[in-house]
Amino acid sequence: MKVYRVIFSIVLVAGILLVASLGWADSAKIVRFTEAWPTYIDPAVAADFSSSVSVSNLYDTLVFPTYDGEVVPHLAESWEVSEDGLTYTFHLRKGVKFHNGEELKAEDVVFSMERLLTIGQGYSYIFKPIIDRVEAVDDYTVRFHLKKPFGPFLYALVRLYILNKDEVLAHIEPTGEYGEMGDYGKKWLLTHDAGSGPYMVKEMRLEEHLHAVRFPDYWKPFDPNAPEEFKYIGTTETATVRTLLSKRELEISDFRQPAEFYEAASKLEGVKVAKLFGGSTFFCMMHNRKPPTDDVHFRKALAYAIDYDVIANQIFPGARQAQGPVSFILPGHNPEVYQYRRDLEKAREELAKSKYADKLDEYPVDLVWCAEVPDEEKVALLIQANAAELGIKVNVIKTPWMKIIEEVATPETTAHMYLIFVSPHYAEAGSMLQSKYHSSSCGTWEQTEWLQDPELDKMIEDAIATVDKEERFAKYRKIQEYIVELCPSLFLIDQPENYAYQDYYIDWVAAERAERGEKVNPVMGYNHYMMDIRVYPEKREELLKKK
Amino acid sequence: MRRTRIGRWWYKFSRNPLSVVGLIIVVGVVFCAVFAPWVAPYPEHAGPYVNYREANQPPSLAHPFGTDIFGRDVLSRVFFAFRSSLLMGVVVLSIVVPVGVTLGLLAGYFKESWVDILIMRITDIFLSVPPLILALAITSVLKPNLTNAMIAVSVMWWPWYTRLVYGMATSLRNEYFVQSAELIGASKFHILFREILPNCVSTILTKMTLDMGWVILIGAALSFVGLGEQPPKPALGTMVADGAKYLPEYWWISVFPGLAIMLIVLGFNLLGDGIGDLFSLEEA
Amino acid sequence: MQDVLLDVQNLVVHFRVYGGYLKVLDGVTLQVRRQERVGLVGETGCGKTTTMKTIMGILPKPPGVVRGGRILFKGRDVLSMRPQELEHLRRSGISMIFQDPTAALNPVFTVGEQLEDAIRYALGRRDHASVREVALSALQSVALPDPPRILESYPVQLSGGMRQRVCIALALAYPKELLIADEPGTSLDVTIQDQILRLIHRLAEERKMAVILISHSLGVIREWTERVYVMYAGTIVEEAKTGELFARPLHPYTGALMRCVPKLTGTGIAEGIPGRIPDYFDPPAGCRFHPRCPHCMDICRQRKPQLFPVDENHRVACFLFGRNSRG
Amino acid sequence: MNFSRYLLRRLGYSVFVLLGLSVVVFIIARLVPGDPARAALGPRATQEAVEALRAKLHLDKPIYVQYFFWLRSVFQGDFGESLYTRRPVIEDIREFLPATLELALFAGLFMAVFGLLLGVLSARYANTWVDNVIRVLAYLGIATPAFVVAIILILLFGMYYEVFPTIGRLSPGISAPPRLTGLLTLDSLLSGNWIALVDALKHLFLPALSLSLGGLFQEARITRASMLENARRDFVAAARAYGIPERVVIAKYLFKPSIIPTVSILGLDFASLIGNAFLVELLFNWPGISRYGINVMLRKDIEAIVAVVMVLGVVFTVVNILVDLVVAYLDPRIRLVERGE
Repeated sequence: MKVYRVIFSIVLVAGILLVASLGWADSAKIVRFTEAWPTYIDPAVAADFSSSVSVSNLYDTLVFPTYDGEVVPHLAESWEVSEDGLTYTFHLRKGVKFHNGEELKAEDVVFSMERLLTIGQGYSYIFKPIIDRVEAVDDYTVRFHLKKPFGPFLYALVRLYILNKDEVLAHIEPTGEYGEMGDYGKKWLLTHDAGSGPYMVKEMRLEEHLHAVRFPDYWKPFDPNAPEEFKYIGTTETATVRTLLSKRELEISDFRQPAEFYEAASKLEGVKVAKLFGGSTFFCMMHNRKPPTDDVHFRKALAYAIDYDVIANQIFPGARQAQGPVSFILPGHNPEVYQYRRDLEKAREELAKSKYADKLDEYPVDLVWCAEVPDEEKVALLIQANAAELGIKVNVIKTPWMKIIEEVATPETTAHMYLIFVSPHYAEAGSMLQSKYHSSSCGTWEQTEWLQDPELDKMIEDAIATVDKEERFAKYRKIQEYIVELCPSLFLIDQPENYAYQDYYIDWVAAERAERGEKVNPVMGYNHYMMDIRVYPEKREELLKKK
Repeated sequence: MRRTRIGRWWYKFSRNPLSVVGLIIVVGVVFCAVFAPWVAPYPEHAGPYVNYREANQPPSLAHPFGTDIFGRDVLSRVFFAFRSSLLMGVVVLSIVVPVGVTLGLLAGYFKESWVDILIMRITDIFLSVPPLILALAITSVLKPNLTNAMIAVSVMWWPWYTRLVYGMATSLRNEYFVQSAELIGASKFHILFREILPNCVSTILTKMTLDMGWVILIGAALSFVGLGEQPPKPALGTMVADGAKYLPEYWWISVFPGLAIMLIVLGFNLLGDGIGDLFSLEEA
Repeated sequence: MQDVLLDVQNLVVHFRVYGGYLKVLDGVTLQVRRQERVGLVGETGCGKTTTMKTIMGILPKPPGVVRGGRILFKGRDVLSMRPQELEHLRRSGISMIFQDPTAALNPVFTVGEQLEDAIRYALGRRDHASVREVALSALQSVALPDPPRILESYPVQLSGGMRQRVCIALALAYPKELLIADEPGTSLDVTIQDQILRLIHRLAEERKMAVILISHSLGVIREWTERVYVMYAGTIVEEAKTGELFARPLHPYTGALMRCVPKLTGTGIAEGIPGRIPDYFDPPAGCRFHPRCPHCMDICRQRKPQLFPVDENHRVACFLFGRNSRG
Repeated sequence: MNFSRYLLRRLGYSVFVLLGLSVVVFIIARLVPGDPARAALGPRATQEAVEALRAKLHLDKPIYVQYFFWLRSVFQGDFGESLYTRRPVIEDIREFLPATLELALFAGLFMAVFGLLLGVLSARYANTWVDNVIRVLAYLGIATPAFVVAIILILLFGMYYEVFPTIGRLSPGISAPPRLTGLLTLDSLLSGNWIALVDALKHLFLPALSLSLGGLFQEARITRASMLENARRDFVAAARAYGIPERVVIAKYLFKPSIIPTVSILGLDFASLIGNAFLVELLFNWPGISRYGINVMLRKDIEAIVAVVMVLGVVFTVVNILVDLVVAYLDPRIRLVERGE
């Protein structure tokens, strides 16, 4: 009799649940997108994709990146550059309000830069080597003094987000490690914003979501169909994202899904898959100091053996085979640079010239792929199969990202080959060349080649210091030819970021441009600039009723 | 009809037809594992083979279990995967059960003594460390391969048997037959292994057969951190885990290896129950 | 026949085993009159407990199978009773004291819970007070010290003797007509066993109950029963008034059994009976005792002897006697 | 019944266990691959920032020195800061632990109720089609990992029959109850917010079910085995012989002794639920401590790893003691004999 009483209560509870299961349709204009967690919305800490998306919508910058890679006035209406390229003076727009109503002034810009440099995280590495000091000439004029000329400085300023000095100082934790600045407001800024951007934080729940709403008196007018609010949901689990998409509770998916996900998503009514080339390239980095990949002929043999078409068309449908180390979308890309093709005769010719030609079985090659990105396994196994055709034995090793970062710190522990996606820090070829092949990035996951080529270092530093754009781009093109000839890594594909989005009821500028073959915004995060998106709730209702 | 000892056992065993089914399944699985290269339609698919044009084919005559995202035949890989899964299950259990059971008996019999306190507290420590953290630590110390995965699972698993047997040993300790064995001066070994253990065998067996399934599945969780069978060698747990992402479109990539695991678990459990019947007290 | 309480007629019970059946009971016939104290004696494994369990309807089936015979209790056949009738029979008709007191008491319930449950369903009285009262008096009747404490305690806390008394209390907590006592007190030392038997006798007499006392000890049978059945390998071989049986044991097995009892007087150790209980799987044809019977004749190997009345209250199933021999 | 002495002794042991655990996990946290400072600040952070963090975390000192620093700070109630969420670990635990506890409680409820129910049914109708159906279902349940069950349930209830929500702990439109215990169901019950209660229950259903399935069937198997074993015992036949109706004999006299092994296994299963619920939490986007635990582990967030494992260790110990108390209550043989009566 005890058991029956228990069963009865269970049935009763289930009954209530089923009765009260009316759906909760919110009809507000909202854009929801999924992305990997964690997300740090503190401008001095943000550095990865999801953080950059959030910060670009919550804060303003002096200049704003356009879709074709240029920068246009934003908070700074106009600016002058000194002859020697060491001094930049910006004239600020008047009447720009922070979210707490105070007006944005030059002292806020100075405070923001000093805070970024002192904390030393986020995008500070771009400015640290070049900024000497910043001063507020008057309330609406700010001047930057550089240590040495830095060609792409204007493009880099896109990563300087302006905070409200008074608001930050009001929320400082005294026990921080920054002297009288305490913790520089780091704790508070994790879940709040002190910005002037088009959207402001409504609720930031760690490990769950960031919910932001329109800033009513933003200095730029809103389009009536621009989103009232946006919500960034912290998950990239395939099954979860699929369900949200089909229940129309998700407008834009993340780009980290496997190819099969996009195939299935495109079959959903009113859903399309956008291919945005964000300027990141997929490399197979080869260790230039460890036999057998220290021999250029061995590396070139592999370069000719890889079946690039399979990678570009079947593993990552819609991708393009990479042409040299810089993505075709980045300003400064060399369109004429040599592109390796699969050619087994050439591969065997090169291998014959290699000093390891007859001792191949003594030199197996370890190829490491990142456990967190399942599609890399497909490429690893393809390379293993292609190398086997030349008699080269490749061991495929699955390794968590944390372990990779640790392994590449010293030449001895770095494996022969790594499959890694690398994206530029700012929208110019120089960024990729510097972070990939300059000796300063040896020991980081961005360069496991251990190139350490003094001549190449000089060429890169000289190009970056050139202020004149045409001259700088010409030097970039020469460096790309030099690298392709050296063949330190296999240039696999320019990797498109695939997004499944609700084409039926939202207009997403970046997706439409990509569809028309035009370039999308090369600066990471700015394709998710909420003001550029249009939402039509009534169309969403139509879809929901139809099912 | 001479009622031979084997005949009597077979009768007790086959009284429930399901036990015979279990035996057939287990023998079948072992056969497929051992003769995989001849039984599997595409033996080379278990090695470094990739053919993306053939990827994600639904089940067809050419590929009864369809093909996976690399274009490899799922059926052949399941046959080869039986090897590592059975190996994992058998080796882990053959380490874990004797160790765990012995410690459980000792701790249970010498209740309230320092032996009990020491063993049971160490067991508690091991049980309270989340398995994946233990596995990740082991991946960093040892090279990631099947043997080290077995070590990792064994380190995680033995405490469960200690707790199980401890529970039974503490209550059996007060039974008359144990006290009478003590009275006639039986050795501790005799009491533990000839008096108490036989009374726990059927429960231990039930857990062992259930664990066959758990251990294979733990392999899947370990592969999440890169431990265990390294690709391209197939492992059932990993195939289920990796394939689960492609449900429901490419359901076969995950479902068939899942069914294979279920078959193994079903076979071992039915067999286990049958063997359990052998130890049952009923007259036969 | 009119005051016969229990009439077991030709009961045949087999157990399903590997390759066939254990033919344990091979036609057991016995009667018990009201308030009569009947004994059932036989070696261990001769089917005594199986008979009693079949009578109470608690024989586990499978593997047990009733192949034939009837068990009439006050005229109604127990074997064909519906579950409700069986429950009623057990509440008011027959009750049983189990052989091993330790195993017969549920370890996880207090004596009180088990006792009160038995009473509540038997008497149908719901109110707690009276049920508890009956329970306390039941414990007092079996001479247990401090009944309230016993009610609250668990079986594991009681000694063997006390547990046996609790079993008796459970069986006799409410008026019944027949009590089956399966070797009461055998697992205890002799002095306590004697107290237990004396207790059962007194309670049965007070409550005008018939008793079937099962034992393998002739001494117990002699002292505590009026009439006795001797059982061997699943059949009744001899039945007589207790005094008559001990004076003139007719059946060879009964005689041999008597000679097994060591005499206080006399010399040497009593001789045992050669051979062992037969293998029930394929029991000897004809009289099941014939392989061990010194007077074995051809007919003993061919036909089964029937219980034949030697005189007014003494019957024996052996071809040495009576009409059988001529048939 | 002096449980207090028994309890004191167990608490004494658990302190020893937790100390042992802290040493073990401290070493493990250091074995996990990667350099915590670099992992926290990101690959492009400047070297000085990384060095400063290493010093702050005493990473440059030998391991036993680090252990004492940690032990001292723990006694001051400071579990250190999580490099992953950039706030004191205590706050993370306060926010994420209740979510996992609530999930585990409901999964435990499923396991207890349905496990026992199926176990009793398959014992009652042993070797009939009922028993065999439950037995095959059991193997299906045990062979399917929790996260595959989760995926199937998400797809089934998310895409086709939208009865149960498949993400998060509360629907966006619902106002959360004031935080008293952190358990949404309890908080909404106490504050009388019925809508939130129903919504929270609906969100709990699928994750709790997928988490409990494996354990549930194991419970059923063990209950069946012990019911059949006890059915042959004399005290069951005796109960029938005293005229107690069959229904009561099974539901009371056979049931109570048979659930003792089940309860002890249920206790262990419940404790292990919390430890490996992380895949289910990932799939249902459930902000639990298990998911947080794996994230910090993969990011080698030392302070957080140690804190999470210690918290899970405490929960595990508490559950252990509770289970032993319940078992002792159920089985007088253990309780009384232990006291030497």
